[in-house]
Amino acid sequence: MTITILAFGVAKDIFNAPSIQLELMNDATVMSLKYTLEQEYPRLKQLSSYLIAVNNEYALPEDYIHQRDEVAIIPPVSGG
Amino acid sequence: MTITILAFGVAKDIFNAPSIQLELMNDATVMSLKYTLEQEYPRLKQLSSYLIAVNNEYALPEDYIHQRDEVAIIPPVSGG
Amino acid sequence: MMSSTPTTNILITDATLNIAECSQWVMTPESGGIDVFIGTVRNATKGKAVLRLEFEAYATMAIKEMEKIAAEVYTKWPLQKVLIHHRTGTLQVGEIPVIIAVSAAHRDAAFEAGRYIIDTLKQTVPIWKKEIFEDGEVWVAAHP
Amino acid sequence: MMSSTPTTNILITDATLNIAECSQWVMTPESGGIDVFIGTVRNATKGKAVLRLEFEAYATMAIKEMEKIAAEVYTKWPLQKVLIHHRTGTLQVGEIPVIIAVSAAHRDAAFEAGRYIIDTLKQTVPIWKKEIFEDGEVWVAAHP
Repeated sequence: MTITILAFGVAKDIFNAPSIQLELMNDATVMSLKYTLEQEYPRLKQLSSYLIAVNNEYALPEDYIHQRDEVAIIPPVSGG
Repeated sequence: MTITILAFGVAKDIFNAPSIQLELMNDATVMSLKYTLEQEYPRLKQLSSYLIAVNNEYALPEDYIHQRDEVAIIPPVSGG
Repeated sequence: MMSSTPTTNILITDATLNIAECSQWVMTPESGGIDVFIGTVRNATKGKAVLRLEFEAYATMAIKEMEKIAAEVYTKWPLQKVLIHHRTGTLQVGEIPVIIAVSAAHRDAAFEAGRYIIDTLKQTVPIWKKEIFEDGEVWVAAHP
Repeated sequence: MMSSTPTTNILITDATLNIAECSQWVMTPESGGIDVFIGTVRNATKGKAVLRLEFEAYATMAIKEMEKIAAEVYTKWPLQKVLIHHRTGTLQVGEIPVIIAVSAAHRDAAFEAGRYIIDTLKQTVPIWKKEIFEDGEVWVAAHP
């Protein structure tokens, strides 16, 4: 399945785009998404940390990602 | 010596005036001032507490009061 | 009656206090966090309806005691500016008796100093509040 | 983008934040104390001059996370109203990225909730800040 990943902050700089499309196996987990992302964008591994949000909620590594989910990469937040 | 005592809050109600004049021995202490006041205005003894200020500073019981000092009775404060 | 230095602004006034002006006054280019505490007249005390409040100050001494509090918070926390404004006279429900504003490079200092100022002000500054009820009035804290 | 109930007011906007409006919004006749925290753009970070900041938000999710914080403080403290406004876009030194305002019958709850909200916002709400220096720029907290 093709998933769109929204990117913010430093992740947008790393992707050089506000979003990217990624080809994933059906029902991939967040963990496998991160693995795939880091293969394509090794600079992600240099971040302090980053999380994945699925449908506007922080996702756990074992959570599944489905075709229509809104998926985003959340680098360390620094609002306020 | 004759001393003017400024009164605020509930003390003004007890004196029924914003200030009173009191006859004190020369170099009376704050303690003796309080004693004299309480003789004339026994309702002062019903307050939670009250302090005497001399020249805009809280005074200790043993502090002396002099002729030209600005003396005030400070019932429990409740600003803010 | 007021007391003002470049970094401390203390005022006792019969006029309406202004939140925006107070907040603006403490802002500096070095500030990262500003804490503003606003006291407001509540419509009830211990379940009893309050019609209005009356505040009276021993102004000369109150200014001195506020200056002491400001001096003290500067020794306790790294602050940029400190403002303490207190109103006197008759205040209706919803009106503002006190505004305290503190700026600091970091927010912890601003929060802690703001809270310390209002807590200390309520203990040491010679200002008195009378609560007016439908059936009477009382000087707050006067009697046990 | 906003989220509003009679007692909670959450906003993410490119427009200037207004201290007086935010403070007014949380006032109620039952309030005795209002705490307002104002974040301001500081002219330096770790001794290095900052020219300006840029804030970016994942707005839909940020609003949801702010709603969670507001819901949480209502369970922790007896509060009347809670407001969280955050700005996005380019901000100059002295401008205001965030205003948090909390009203409560008693001041302790207002201070504690205000501080909890800004502390939690900085940990969980997906908003990012870029510091622009004379010689470069950096996303805050991105790298170890």
